[in-house]
Amino acid sequence: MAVAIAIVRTRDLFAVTMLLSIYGLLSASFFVTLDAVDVAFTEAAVGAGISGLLMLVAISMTGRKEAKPKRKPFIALLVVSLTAGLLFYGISDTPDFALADAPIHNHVAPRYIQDSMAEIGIPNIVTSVLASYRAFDTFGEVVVIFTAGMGVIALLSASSENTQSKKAAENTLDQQHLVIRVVTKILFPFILLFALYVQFHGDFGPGGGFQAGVIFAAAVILYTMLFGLSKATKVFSQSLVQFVAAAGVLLYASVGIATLLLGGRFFDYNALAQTPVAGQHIGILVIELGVGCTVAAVMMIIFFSFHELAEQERQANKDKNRESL
Amino acid sequence: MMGHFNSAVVIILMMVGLYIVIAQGNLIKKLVGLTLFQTSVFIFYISMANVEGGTAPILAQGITLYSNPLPHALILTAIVVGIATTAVGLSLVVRIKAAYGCIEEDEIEASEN
Amino acid sequence: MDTLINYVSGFCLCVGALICVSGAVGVNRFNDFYTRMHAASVTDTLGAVLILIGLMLISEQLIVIAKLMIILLLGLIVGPTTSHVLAKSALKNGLKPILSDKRSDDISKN
Amino acid sequence: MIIAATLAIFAAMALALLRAVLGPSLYDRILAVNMFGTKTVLLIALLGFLMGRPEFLDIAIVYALINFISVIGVLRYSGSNAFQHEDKTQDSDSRGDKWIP
Repeated sequence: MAVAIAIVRTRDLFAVTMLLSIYGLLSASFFVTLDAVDVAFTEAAVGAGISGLLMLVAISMTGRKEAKPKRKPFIALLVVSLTAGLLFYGISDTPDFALADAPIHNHVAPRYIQDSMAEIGIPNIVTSVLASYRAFDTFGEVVVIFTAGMGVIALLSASSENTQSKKAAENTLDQQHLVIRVVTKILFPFILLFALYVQFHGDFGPGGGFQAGVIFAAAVILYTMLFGLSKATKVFSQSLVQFVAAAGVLLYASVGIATLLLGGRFFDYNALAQTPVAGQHIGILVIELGVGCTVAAVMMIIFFSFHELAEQERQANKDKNRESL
Repeated sequence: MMGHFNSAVVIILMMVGLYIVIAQGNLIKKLVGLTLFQTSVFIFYISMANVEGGTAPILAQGITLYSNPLPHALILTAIVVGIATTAVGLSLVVRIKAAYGCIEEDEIEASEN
Repeated sequence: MDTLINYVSGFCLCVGALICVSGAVGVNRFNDFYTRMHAASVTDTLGAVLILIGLMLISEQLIVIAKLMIILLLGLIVGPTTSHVLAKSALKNGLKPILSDKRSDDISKN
Repeated sequence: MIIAATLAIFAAMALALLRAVLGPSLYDRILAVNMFGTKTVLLIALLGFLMGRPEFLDIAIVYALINFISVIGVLRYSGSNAFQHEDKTQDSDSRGDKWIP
């Protein structure tokens, strides 16, 4: 909370980003104390790492200082305090914190907790809710993520016509920092391996496609930051990444189609194999793979677009400085 | 009142986020405010799912009381969707900077007239 | 034997926690970035190692010990590296350490 | 013992937060974030033991990795020209932010 208030006060955007990253770390530890390990996992990877990084790249392109506000924010304060008053009035009707018989715990949750082992056969209930009971919702989320990636491409790639100067321009950290280059080379395969572990261990512990995708993308982002975009795109070329993003969504959808063809309902994995539990296993494995592919690819798309633009900007500034000298 | 302290924290966070979005002119700051608001909603859902004496919803032997898995699944996807939409917002900001040369709301309005 | 292990792990945890707190105090009390950085990085690594060893001693499952080991190795590799890069880029970007008068003249001449 | 260590970590986190909010130069803030990250790793490990389910150390591993990546990212982009440009035109709040080409 103190962090949030500090964010309002600070006008230096860089400091704001740092505070935002601390805020991400804090909220993730908050989720751990509230028993939401899967959520904490995602927040750890997303809130603390990727979102702060993206903000920072954007700030490096748009400038750091914020102008002094000219208007007096009385109206905003009025609106905010009015809303806060109404909400505080509203919470007196909500059930107490951590009450075991609150209405939310009596709706569908008991069924998930009691029957999911028999019906789905995997210990992580969050994964079984995510991938099996509410597979259609998750499909929607994956499509949203895919669309967001496409949106970023549409918005940022229009200006990247002058690409020939880019390759010479790549000013990478690796000439300057030997230590970090060696450490990154050591760590890189382990991060990828850990991402795969998270992907396929998601049935038994915290983890799954979303988290694994973000961690995989984080590893590639680390590599890109240190060795430059041109080296990273040798392996993960723009078209390959875009293809993988689309393939993930299609893989997810094709599971649904397959269940339809095999005589079940959409995303009814029981039809996939002889016994329902085996069918559920196959279905969850495949759609988690689809989710992982899409999330990793979209995160990479977003980061590559931002990185490319930032590098161009940097080069343009450098040229300008040289001319003025 | 002690029973509602989680809601109180959520409301304060939410209002701080709302205040940033309304009162600050800088577009990136507005996105930060939006992220704060978003996180307050996440905390609200997760705190609703918590059960006194319960544990994380991963089945293990000898444990009978678990917290509610449904909000966890919802928020898990919402976080990743949130970062994707934030990225779209940031790229919009970058394009605005390219088109107008600044990212302050007032200056953009001034340059339009 | 069990009580001995418990005592040793408790000792490790306590010392580690103490080191962490002292490092945090140092970060706030020192007046120069490089001394602050010294306080933070050294105590971070040592405190983390001690706390993780303390936890390792009282855990029973092998997988838990293995995971703690991974965290320990990661901490040992990553912590000093980040400190090194941070200090190096700070120096490169012109943040001068506060030195005694004679030395700081030398530095500024270079 | 574990509870005592957890409380100590909380205190250390609060102090690191103070440094991040006050921190005169950019690098002080990065340092504070890095320190906060390592403290969070320890906190998660300790909380796992406190709640009696120490299987969840995966989260702590993710933290250690992501912390590293984000610090490197911050350093990578903070040396960029946009910062230097701004520092020239406006009075910077610290002497540490000037980028020397």
